[in-house]
Amino acid sequence: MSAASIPDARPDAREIVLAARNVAKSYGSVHALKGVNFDIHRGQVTTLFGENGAGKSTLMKILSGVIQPSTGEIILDGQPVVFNNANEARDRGISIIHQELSLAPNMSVRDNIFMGREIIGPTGVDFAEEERQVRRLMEELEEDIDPLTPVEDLRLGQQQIVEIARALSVDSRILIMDEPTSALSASEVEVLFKVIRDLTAKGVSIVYISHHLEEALTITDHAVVLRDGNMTAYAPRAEIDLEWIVRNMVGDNYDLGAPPASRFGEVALSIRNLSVPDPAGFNLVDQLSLDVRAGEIVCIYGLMGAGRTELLETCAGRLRASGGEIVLEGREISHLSIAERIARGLALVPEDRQRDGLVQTMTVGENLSLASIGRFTRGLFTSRSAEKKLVGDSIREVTVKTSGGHAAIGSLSGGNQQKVVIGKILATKPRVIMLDEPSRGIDIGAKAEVFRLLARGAEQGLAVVYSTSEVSECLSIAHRIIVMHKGRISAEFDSTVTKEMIMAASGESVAA
Amino acid sequence: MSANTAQAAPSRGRDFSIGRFLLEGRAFFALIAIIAVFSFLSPNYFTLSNFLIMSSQVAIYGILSIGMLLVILNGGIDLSVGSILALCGVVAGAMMQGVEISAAGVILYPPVWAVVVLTVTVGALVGALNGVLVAFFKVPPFVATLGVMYVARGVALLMTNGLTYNNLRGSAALGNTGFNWLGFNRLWGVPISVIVLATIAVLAGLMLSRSAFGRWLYASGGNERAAELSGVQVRRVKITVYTLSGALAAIAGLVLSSQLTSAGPTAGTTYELTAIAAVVIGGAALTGGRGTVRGTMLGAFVIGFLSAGLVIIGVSSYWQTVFTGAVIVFAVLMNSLQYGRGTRRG
Amino acid sequence: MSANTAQAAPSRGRDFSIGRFLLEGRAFFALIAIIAVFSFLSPNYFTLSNFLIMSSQVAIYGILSIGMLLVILNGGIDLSVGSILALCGVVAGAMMQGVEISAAGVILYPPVWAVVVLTVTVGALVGALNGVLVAFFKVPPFVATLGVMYVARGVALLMTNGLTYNNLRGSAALGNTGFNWLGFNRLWGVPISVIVLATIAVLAGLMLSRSAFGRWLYASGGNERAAELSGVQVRRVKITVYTLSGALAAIAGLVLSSQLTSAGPTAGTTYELTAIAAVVIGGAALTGGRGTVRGTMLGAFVIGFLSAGLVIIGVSSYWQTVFTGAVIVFAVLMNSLQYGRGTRRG
Amino acid sequence: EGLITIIVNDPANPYWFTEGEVAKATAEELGYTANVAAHRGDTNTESTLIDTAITNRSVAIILDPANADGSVGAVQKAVDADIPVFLVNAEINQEGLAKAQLVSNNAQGAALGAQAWVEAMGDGGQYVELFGAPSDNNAQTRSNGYETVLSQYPEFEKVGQEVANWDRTQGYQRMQSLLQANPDINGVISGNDEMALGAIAALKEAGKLDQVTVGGFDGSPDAVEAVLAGELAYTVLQPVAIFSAEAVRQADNFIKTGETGADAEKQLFDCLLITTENAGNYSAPFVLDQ
Ligand SMILES: Nc1ncnc2c1ncn2[C@@H]1O[C@H](COP(=O)(O)OP(=O)(O)OP(=O)(O)O)[C@@H](O)[C@H]1O
Ligand SMILES: Nc1ncnc2c1ncn2[C@@H]1O[C@H](COP(=O)(O)OP(=O)(O)OP(=O)(O)O)[C@@H](O)[C@H]1O
Ligand SMILES: O[C@@H]1[C@H](O)[C@H](O)CO[C@H]1O
Ligand SMILES: [Mg+2]
Ligand SMILES: [Mg+2]
Repeated sequence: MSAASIPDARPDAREIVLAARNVAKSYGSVHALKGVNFDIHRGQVTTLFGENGAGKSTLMKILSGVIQPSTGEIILDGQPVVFNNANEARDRGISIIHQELSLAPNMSVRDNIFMGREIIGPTGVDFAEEERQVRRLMEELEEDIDPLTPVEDLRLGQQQIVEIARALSVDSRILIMDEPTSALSASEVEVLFKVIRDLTAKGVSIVYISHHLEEALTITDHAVVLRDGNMTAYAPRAEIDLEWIVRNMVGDNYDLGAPPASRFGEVALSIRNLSVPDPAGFNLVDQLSLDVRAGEIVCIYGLMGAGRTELLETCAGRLRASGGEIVLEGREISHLSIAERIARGLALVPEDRQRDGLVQTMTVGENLSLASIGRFTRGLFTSRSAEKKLVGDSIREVTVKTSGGHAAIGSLSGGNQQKVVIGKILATKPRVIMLDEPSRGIDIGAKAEVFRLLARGAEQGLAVVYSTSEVSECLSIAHRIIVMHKGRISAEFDSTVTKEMIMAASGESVAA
Repeated sequence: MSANTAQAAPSRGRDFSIGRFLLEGRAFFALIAIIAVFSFLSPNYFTLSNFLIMSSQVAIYGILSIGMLLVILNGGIDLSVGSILALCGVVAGAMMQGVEISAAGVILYPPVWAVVVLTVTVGALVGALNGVLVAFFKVPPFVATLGVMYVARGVALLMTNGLTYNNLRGSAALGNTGFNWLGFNRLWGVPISVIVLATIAVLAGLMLSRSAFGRWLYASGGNERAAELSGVQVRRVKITVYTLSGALAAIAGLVLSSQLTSAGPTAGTTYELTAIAAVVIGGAALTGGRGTVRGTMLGAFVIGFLSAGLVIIGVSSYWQTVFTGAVIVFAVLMNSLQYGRGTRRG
Repeated sequence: MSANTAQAAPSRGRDFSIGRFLLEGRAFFALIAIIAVFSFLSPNYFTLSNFLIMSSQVAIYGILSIGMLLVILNGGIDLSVGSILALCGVVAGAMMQGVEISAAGVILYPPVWAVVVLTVTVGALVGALNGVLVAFFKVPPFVATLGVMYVARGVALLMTNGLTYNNLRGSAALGNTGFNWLGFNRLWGVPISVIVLATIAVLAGLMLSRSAFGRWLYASGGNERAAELSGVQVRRVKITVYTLSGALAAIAGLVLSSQLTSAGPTAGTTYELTAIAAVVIGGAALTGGRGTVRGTMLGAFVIGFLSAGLVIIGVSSYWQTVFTGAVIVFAVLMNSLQYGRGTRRG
Repeated sequence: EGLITIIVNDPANPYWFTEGEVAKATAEELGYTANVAAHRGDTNTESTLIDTAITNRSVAIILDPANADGSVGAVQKAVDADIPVFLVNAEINQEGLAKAQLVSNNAQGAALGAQAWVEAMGDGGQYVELFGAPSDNNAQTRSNGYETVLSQYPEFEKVGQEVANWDRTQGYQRMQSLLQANPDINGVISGNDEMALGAIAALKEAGKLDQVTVGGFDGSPDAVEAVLAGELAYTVLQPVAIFSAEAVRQADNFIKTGETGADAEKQLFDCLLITTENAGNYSAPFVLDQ
């Protein structure tokens, strides 16, 4: 790292290239930002921390012209500016990688990267030149992605790389990255960080947002913490550590917990020689066997593409296995539908809560009760009072912060939405619960609450299987840690394992 | 969680239900406005008998649009209802004329109740065909039902060789009288067709708001993948809604042919568009997951009372076309403005 | 990155493009099959003159379906094209009859080129109205264009009071001859209407594949939010496609009224469905972002050559209806089976 | 002998159905092969069908034109291809193109119908008129014919007129609304039978059929049945079976001799009145034995 990474405690105002002054943003009665001051320093990385819904993305969208502030000013190079749209900001050298993937799945990598700013030659779009530039970018990012591949054929992580490549292709002075690594493997994150360092060395300013706190600490020069739309803390790298961030973000109860002292019962879920094929011919899950006992918490760690999602979705019944058995409490269930598996006590909390977890057109209560309607159907009709009770109980049990069951699901923060998905599954009274990356995109406080919930379940005899891409989450409540690699179990540990051992078994250190 | 979400939720919740109110309110106000204007323009509009007659005209469209609502809630669309209506009318007509069993050399005259049951079954089967194409063969609903629309119409034409079955009255000697009861009689002064519509509306409303199936339908229309992972049998739901839509089209066909005591293969052309318009004016979203029977009924009555009113005050049929289009756009434009605000995360 | 993804991506890429090939291939094979079957059944089918005639019949639908393709690529739908076709035909007809300027007390006879320009402008404006309703007022395309469909038809009927403008030949004395050139003449033996279609197809194809606008259209159809965030002016794209669709409908209206040398307000009824069918048979997805001009042209020719063939061999018009429906479902069923595999993440 | 292409409007109306069937039967009797196609009122489809007839090297075309003005181009095209065209049922607004135009005498028929209607109505009263598809000249001709007669009887007051496009369902719905607007009417005069039958269903439903006299036009089988049942006062029979057979015969003459055998291009066939008295003579669809 260069000298720039050891900044002054009070950075020189001349170094500030872009700043927000008293910026506030309201959506109707929602005050997403309540008058924030925020500085971006030349050639440095400023990291923005904050819980879900703290206003991070909102602030970044304002700085990059995607939305306009309700009040307040944006200062570029000391001059107030107004961006009416993203193009105007981009023309002034500001670009952004959005938190949600914003790619057109039907188009090629090349077309996505140059979307909205095609290179025009004499006979229309100059595809050859675009392709050349894409190849160069991919080399820089050490990714083997063909420019002509349709984006829908890429896995999530690769799609995120395309997003990053798109932002890099603009040659901007200020680059905003809103959770760029949520789907990246550790090795890919390493490459990205190397690119970031190169950029800052060239004087490019970076804003970085991530819920992976430790990871973010390795790259940042300044840290800013947002809370409830206010800036609550600011400090240069030298003065901050994990504790400082967490304290400023959520107060001090940051603890992902420890394995509960539950007594294990019988084998609840037994997976035997399970294989799941990819259309291309190889196995995403390859002859995998795993037993989980009642009361046990098993964590599955792996890189992107290790096949965890396929494993869990096959157990849940969404995907079909090509071989092997899934045995729930002694009974083979491979032939059962999702609904029947839920009825027998096996249920999945999916990876992508927006796409697979929630029905956005329904209320919080309707979402919570969706999977267990049978429990409050009397004769032909549902019983309103029974449903009300179930919803009330769920909201209390998983501590959803909401005005009540009638609230629109969209009104909840990401973490609370995740809790609704978990609450919905718990309401089916499962014997085995599987959670695919339950912590993705939720803040550290919500994460801790989710883990506490799982630990409590295990104490009462629930078998829990969850997957994660963050090593620190393996070392929390899990009794047993399984490492998946290329569809197989490459290692199995108990809770005394170290981070390094897990990462080595996942193939990460090899790749990195 | 943070204080602002705690604030946000109730206030947006409130915002939303005001939206709901205005939304349905708007179709309601539109209806009131239509009634007021025409009552002012013609002394004959605001009379009980006119309301009953207009309602019996609405019945056909109303029954179709309840089926359409189910399909639209599921995120689909059903262009074949007009053709199914015609096909089923013709099927009923054929049975009333007697079914010749050539092997036995006899002509069978099924009693009216059997005709009704069989006709509804035919409609349900054609609907199920839509459902299978959509759910199992993944043909987009617009296309599947467009194809079935042509095929059903063609079959209806082939069955009658283009002609209309007249005389569906049956005869006492053959034991198949009573077909015109649906279209002609009244119970407590109310036309049977209106009672049929009301019954179906109430049943559909209960199904949507109170039954597990209703919940499944809203869920799979709102987010099919999430519904599936929550144990909803999304394919079964799909097939069911198309089947119900087909069955309701058959009922509409029965009501219509009973009103006319005749059944022709070209009946119901473009009725699917009217049904869709009613559903949409009633506040349902074509993307699925949002909509109510109450709204749809309001939508059907808005269209029906408008066009009847235009005839009563003697507006030219061309202006009627113009007004219908304008009302559709205008009503939905209002809805869209409303939804536009409430559904950032949708 | 693991080795298996490295394997997965290219191989899936391969799989996909085979899919693509078969997909377009399928419409192509369908066309070949149709030509083969009818050539076998009738000696008059496989002749140059018949192909030219059939192509000139396809021209109308083909022009409409190119406009429809643009709208569908954008994730929309345009039900109003049939009505716009009629309205524009009538507008052209009215201008050919002379425009009376009452203030000056003279009747103006615009030359044919002015009639063409003005008519296309009218079509574009009506299309733009669709676009504004969809892009700015967030009315769902189905509903907006449904409303405009009624309104445009009503206006066309009102303009002529239901009658047809005959005699669009103009007169040399008035300096407005030449209107029937479009429909009647031939260049190098090829009907002008076919040349018009070919020109439009080539231009649209180039626009889609080579221009920045084409990229924007595919992008906003594939993921509107992403396109917007990338600085694509999605609203402008939207308004443009509906405007183009309207303008193309106007051109189709001109070609048609020139072929018939008359223009009536009921022309083009249900042509929107044929146009949609052509686009869908040609492999475009109604969800937007996928489809090509080549495919759409194949789709239009499949429909046109099929129905012409059925007429030539003398199949009853009822069977024609049945076949059309079956072909639509079947062609798209094939497409869906294909797409079904490739787009788990879509 | 060759192919005669017969193009009718829409066989879903028994009138046009008969028109096509009779022409076909006659052609086959005379040794030709025959195809019946339908344009359903769409001039573009009509033009397509003419193209096909040309492609198929038809020796003659029997056409029920879709539109008085709009069909001229299509006929011209056939004439340019040297195929003789014989129009039936409806006219085009240009003479000298088709070899013959054989139509019912709509004006005479309308007058006949109006006269019968006046008699059935008796003293006077209010009435409404159902009007056919405006794109079809016959609609206006009949309406004018009715008007000419009825204007001589000031005791009949016309209180409404609605377009119902020759269609039974539309006739039903329009009638219902007209009844609401004008509860006291005692007469309905209709441009064709289908609309009249729709009106009868509406009147029956309203329980007013006893008070209201309905008159039709066409002489379709359903209508004759209604006349026999006392629901329809009369219908005016269009001799469609006669003139569509005659059109084919003239085509045959023309093919063989170069002459149609008729004096004029426009040939009007007088309509006949069907009432309860002579309805028994109705021997086949659109055929009244005399
Ligand atoms: N368009 C909008 N309409 C209404 N409310 C909004 C809108 N955009 C953001 N909000 C609200 O503003 C607040 C801040 O949202 P923002 O997306 O900035 O949070 P964040 O800090 O990026 O959270 P996360 O870590 O989950 O990404 C939240 O309460 C959110 O619900
Ligand atoms: N639509 C698809 N069709 C075929 N194969 C796919 C598809 N999507 C992903 N894959 C492949 O499946 C494998 C595993 O996918 P996935 O990324 O879901 O694994 P994972 O271990 O669950 O990772 P994570 O859940 O962290 O994203 C990868 O090789 C990927 O290329
Ligand atoms: O003359 C015919 C008949 O009256 C028919 O019922 C409708 O179309 C007219 O042209
Ligand atoms: Mg965010
Ligand atoms: Mg996964």
